[in-house]
Amino acid sequence: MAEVLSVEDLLDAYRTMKTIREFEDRVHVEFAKGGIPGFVHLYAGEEASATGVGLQLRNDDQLASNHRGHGHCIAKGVEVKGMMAEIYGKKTGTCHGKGGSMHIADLDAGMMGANGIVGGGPPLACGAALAAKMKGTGGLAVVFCGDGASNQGTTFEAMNLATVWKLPVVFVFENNGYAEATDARFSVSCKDIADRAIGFGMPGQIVDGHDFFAVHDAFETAAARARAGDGPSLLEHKLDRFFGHFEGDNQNYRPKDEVKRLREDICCIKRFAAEVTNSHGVSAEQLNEIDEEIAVLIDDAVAFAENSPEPGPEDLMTDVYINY
Amino acid sequence: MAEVLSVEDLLDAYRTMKTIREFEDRVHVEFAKGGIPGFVHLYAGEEASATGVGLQLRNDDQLASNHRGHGHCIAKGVEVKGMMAEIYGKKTGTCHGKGGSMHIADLDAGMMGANGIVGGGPPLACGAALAAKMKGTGGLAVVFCGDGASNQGTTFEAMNLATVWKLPVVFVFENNGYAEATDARFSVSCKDIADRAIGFGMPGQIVDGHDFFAVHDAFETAAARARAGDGPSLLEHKLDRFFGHFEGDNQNYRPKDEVKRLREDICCIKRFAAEVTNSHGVSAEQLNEIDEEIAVLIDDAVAFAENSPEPGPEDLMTDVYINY
Amino acid sequence: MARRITYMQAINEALDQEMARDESVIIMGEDVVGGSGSDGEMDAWGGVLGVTKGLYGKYGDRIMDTPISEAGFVGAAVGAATAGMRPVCELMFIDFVGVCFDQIYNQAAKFRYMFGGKAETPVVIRTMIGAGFRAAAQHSQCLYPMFTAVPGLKVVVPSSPYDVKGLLIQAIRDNDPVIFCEHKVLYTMEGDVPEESYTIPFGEANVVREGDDITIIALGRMVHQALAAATTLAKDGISCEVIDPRTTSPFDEDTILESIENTGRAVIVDEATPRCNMATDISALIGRKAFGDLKAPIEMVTAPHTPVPFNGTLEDLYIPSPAAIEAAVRQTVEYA
Amino acid sequence: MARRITYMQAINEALDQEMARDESVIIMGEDVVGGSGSDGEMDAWGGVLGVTKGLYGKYGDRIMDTPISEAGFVGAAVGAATAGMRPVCELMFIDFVGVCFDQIYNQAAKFRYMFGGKAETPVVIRTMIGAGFRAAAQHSQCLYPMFTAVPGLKVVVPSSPYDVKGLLIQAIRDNDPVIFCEHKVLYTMEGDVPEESYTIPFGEANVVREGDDITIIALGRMVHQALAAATTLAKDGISCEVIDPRTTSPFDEDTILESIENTGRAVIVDEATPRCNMATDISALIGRKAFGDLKAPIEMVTAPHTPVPFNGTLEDLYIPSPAAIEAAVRQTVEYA
Ligand SMILES: Cc1ncc(C[n+]2csc(CCOP(=O)(O)OP(=O)(O)O)c2C)c(N)n1
Ligand SMILES: Cc1ncc(C[n+]2csc(CCOP(=O)(O)OP(=O)(O)O)c2C)c(N)n1
Ligand SMILES: [Mg+2]
Ligand SMILES: [Mg+2]
Repeated sequence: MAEVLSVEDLLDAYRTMKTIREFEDRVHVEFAKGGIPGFVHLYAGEEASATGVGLQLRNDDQLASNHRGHGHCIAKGVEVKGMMAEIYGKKTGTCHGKGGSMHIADLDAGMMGANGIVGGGPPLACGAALAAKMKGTGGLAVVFCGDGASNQGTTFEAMNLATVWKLPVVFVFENNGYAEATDARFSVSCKDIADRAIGFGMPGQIVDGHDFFAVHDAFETAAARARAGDGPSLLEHKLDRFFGHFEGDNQNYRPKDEVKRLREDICCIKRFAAEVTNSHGVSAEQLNEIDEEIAVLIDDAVAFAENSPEPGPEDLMTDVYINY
Repeated sequence: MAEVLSVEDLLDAYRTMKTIREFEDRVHVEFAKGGIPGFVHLYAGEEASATGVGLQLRNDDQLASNHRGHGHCIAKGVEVKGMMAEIYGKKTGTCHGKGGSMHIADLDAGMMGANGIVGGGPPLACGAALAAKMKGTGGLAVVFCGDGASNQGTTFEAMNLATVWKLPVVFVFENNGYAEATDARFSVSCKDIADRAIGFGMPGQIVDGHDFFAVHDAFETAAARARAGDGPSLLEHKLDRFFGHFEGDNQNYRPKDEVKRLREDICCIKRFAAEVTNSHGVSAEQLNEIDEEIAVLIDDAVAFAENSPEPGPEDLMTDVYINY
Repeated sequence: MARRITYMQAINEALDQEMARDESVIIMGEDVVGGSGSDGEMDAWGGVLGVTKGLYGKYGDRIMDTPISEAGFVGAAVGAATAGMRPVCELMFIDFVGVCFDQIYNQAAKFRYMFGGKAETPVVIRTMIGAGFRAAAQHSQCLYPMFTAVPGLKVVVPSSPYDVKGLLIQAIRDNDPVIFCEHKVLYTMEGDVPEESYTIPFGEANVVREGDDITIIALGRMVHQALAAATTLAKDGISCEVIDPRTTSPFDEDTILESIENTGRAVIVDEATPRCNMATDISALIGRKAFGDLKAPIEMVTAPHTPVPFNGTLEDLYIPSPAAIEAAVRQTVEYA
Repeated sequence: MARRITYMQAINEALDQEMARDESVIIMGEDVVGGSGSDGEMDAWGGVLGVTKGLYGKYGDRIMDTPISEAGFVGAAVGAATAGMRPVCELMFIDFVGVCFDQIYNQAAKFRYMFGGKAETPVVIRTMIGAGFRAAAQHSQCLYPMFTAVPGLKVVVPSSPYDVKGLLIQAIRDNDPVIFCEHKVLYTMEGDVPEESYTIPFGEANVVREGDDITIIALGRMVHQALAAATTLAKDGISCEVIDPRTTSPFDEDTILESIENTGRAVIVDEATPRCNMATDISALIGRKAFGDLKAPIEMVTAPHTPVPFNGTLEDLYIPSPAAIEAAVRQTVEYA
């Protein structure tokens, strides 16, 4: 049975989802203005997925992410200012400007890293889960993969290994329907990614990824299984991204107005807000207050990033090794 | 419905199975005497698998094999003399002595190669199948993998790709229970490898790999599907190997007497011989005649190999490129 | 008839002309069409930067999107090549080769030798190399030395629109596996390119600029950095010969050795990291075969022994610059 | 107390001592135990050639069999290392790296830099290199140059029982990712090895034999080929200094440059194929930093630019032999 969420939990969840949304919407704007370099993949639209999972993670649980990692980072507790500065490539960034959007990591927060390699994360998550198992901490690891990543050999191998070694790891497939411009209905050879669970001896479940509560409940079960030492699970979150694959994508592979319709009809945050104000004792004012906090937070983060110094020549050759 | 096999077909099948067995038993003996160098993986015990498939292959169908490839080669029509010479490393070998047991190939016979890399074959078979599809020949490709190879990422990727591109390819998993010294019950995370078919949108079937007729029938269906342009299939042949992983393996991971029991109780050739002489109109004399032919064939092959010249210094640097 | 087109357009044209000429040429890769399976436009992308855009309209199913399964589809390209096709397979960024390298160096590259000379594997792997896009550590590498090391592979690193077209057509017609390294920063570079089909043979270096004082050997984008340095140095009366090997395997030793015979000095510019790279490979070659000609140590201007940094200031420092090349040339020329 | 044990036993002892000393050391790989899941003996293999045999009895679940999923378990080793373990992961043959290279060079090697210095990834990848076993093209390669090229990796190529123990203990204690290349032909080599635990620092070359006429630099098994050549040459009054770099990254430049200062001549022996290998890397280094000292071109004795052939006669020709080294030395010494 699902644990009952307190009002505080719900406000936390809202804060996290909204922070992600505002962060991404703002990065979108700043990118267009030319302030942000490189390849940037935005998470807007998928907030319920990272948040429903993240809320249940302990600090020592580990999260392996992918190229679309901002939401996972925020949900795992990485500082927004450092993230924004990293995306701008500044010395004050989470990775001192050396990583950028695709490589934000914060190992102290249990954030093992975004990843520029599709399918890079699943084996790493198995390793983190193995460490938790060996140390007997009751910790777990979770890895977020896209529908595209579900076809990468590393992902399959990791799922097999996780069952063979009975690792406390949860594989979350964020199926947003596309891998770049390719439809998941083309690239994934089975009906649902969840169909693959049986081939790896683990439970698999399809989850409405726009529904925070559905995500929360499914992950609760998977996490309990992991922490109890019963092995891995596969969750398929069906959801949608509100922006292109990366900034600059004209999205011509999507039907016209798909995004507009999604933003209006199935926005996970709108849905969450309606539900918690209707029947969970949360007030609209409470949410408004959070909105205002977040607006300030994001403004501050951008200002911080813009005003931060860049790394300099002295930083080029450091941090390759620990012992030189 | 399974095609009815003629007596001639059955004698062919017997000849192939028995050739493989005698070939392997002899290589085992010659290896122990020190005549054969390198890593040698014998196929004895699994003959019904290669033969039930091979008998239905056209010359232009392609077969991708693995390290345990002798049986696949013979079943695909590769010359036994050249194979033996190759295993001895002689210039008269199928690959002029440059490949050895793990790399026997004969592209003219549609034999794409044994492979020293576990999981090397499945993507290659997809490519051969793609070529057949593009050319519209009605040809197909088949790839043989072990239970161990079923966990390699390349294998999974190939299965997904095969369905996505609707390729005429058949994935045959020869589950002999072990990958080197590791039990398939440990390394394969699902109950049967066939359980993985659903995750790749293709039919999957468990087949008694000791039973030539079962292998034949299952492959008949899969091949028909492939040739009709309906896409790939997965077949799991449950079977056993009679020797160690490679020559020199003391097999201490197997229960004592496992091999002895297998040779006595479930030998696919004994079973086939009994069945065809009982109820398919084949006479014991016919089989005996074949046995005698094969004894000569194998003796000749060994003599040929032993008496053949080695490649010389002039061969070291050739055959790297087509155009230098 | 030559017109000015971009490096990217030249690649597209080479593919187009070869597909028209030879039915066995097929293309596969992630989003090389784009839009497969979706309800929007088909041929939506033509590759992540649009290089193959438009070919789907002409050649339909001969150009194929793939799942994100590089080992699977690169291996399929290799397998199809052994079975009579001439696949041009796109590995989006060379950085991704870590998930599919086996199919390239253990399979494609070795078939011919392992199989006693009987296999032909005419596969081309097109892939993007290089820094300069703020694309960070996993999308900016220059891994061609790793391929150059592999017996059985041919490796091409084209530096101009003209070269990229002629070399790609050659690559497609070549009967051995070819790794074709396109520098992403060059995609928008314009140059004169004949409309008609032509080939540039492998193993023939291009003397991009003639000079007498020193030989600069540079690859890919570095050719342009070297030319910029040469222009500056000319003002100070230092005459640089700039040589672009074009292919690292096969490698044209003669053109370089002849140049060194004349200049007696060399600087090698390689965007790859400094260990076991092309700079060391070529330096060792010259040191061995032109020892008597050398009047100064061979300087190597390369990326540092670090991953590619994201930050722009750092990335610009990471990439061998005209200034760094200039400094190396001056040092070499002044050596006595 | 030193006793004579084999290279293989020395590896086993290093693993044993480090596992006893430090709970966070764990081992994983295909059949490193052997027998998992079966009805026969557990600890049946201890690795394909028996190197880890017996450790399961002592350390139980800290040594783990894996499925044949190198990307999966190498990646898991990397991930476990970032999460506080010190995994020693066995990649059976270095030839197999093509299926898991991404987790090594894009992940393990780059974390520290990409993450701004915050990650530690103390993983060791033990792997077998080298020809001589009639194991053909996909089980005989010397791919250490490929790893040496990667910033963020440390690469070890031990040549003796003494070295392999000290270097492996060092590797396990090192906080960066280490590729540990064991030459399969050396497994049965015996040598004096102290019983107690000791480390050999990375980046310190070993002068295996002192000499004045020429410096031979050789790695792994090639050290012994070089020593054999040196013995023969000594009879003709040619005095060879033989240097074993031990680690290719970090690399001890000083010891080599000092030697060249004295000898003025060098031959480099590398079992890897000739392009972009250690021989070219070291030759380029010497050519640049010791130009003034050099009296002759640096000769490189390497494998040919071919896959490893199966046939024994060919394989023996493939491997750099004492005779080939001797010839190169004579040529270099006679150069005037
Ligand atoms: C190994 C590898 N192949 C290809 C790419 C290029 N690439 C980056 S993201 C992406 C699509 C990923 O799709 P999906 O996993 O569904 O995640 P989404 O972007 O939809 O969140 C591709 C092909 C890559 N980064 N790494
Ligand atoms: C990529 C790779 N990993 C490991 C090996 C070593 N190896 C060779 S055969 C083998 C076991 C294969 O088992 P399976 O696929 O079941 O085939 P079987 O030997 O049982 O026929 C292993 C681990 C290899 N050759 N290639
Ligand atoms: Mg997606
Ligand atoms: Mg098996």
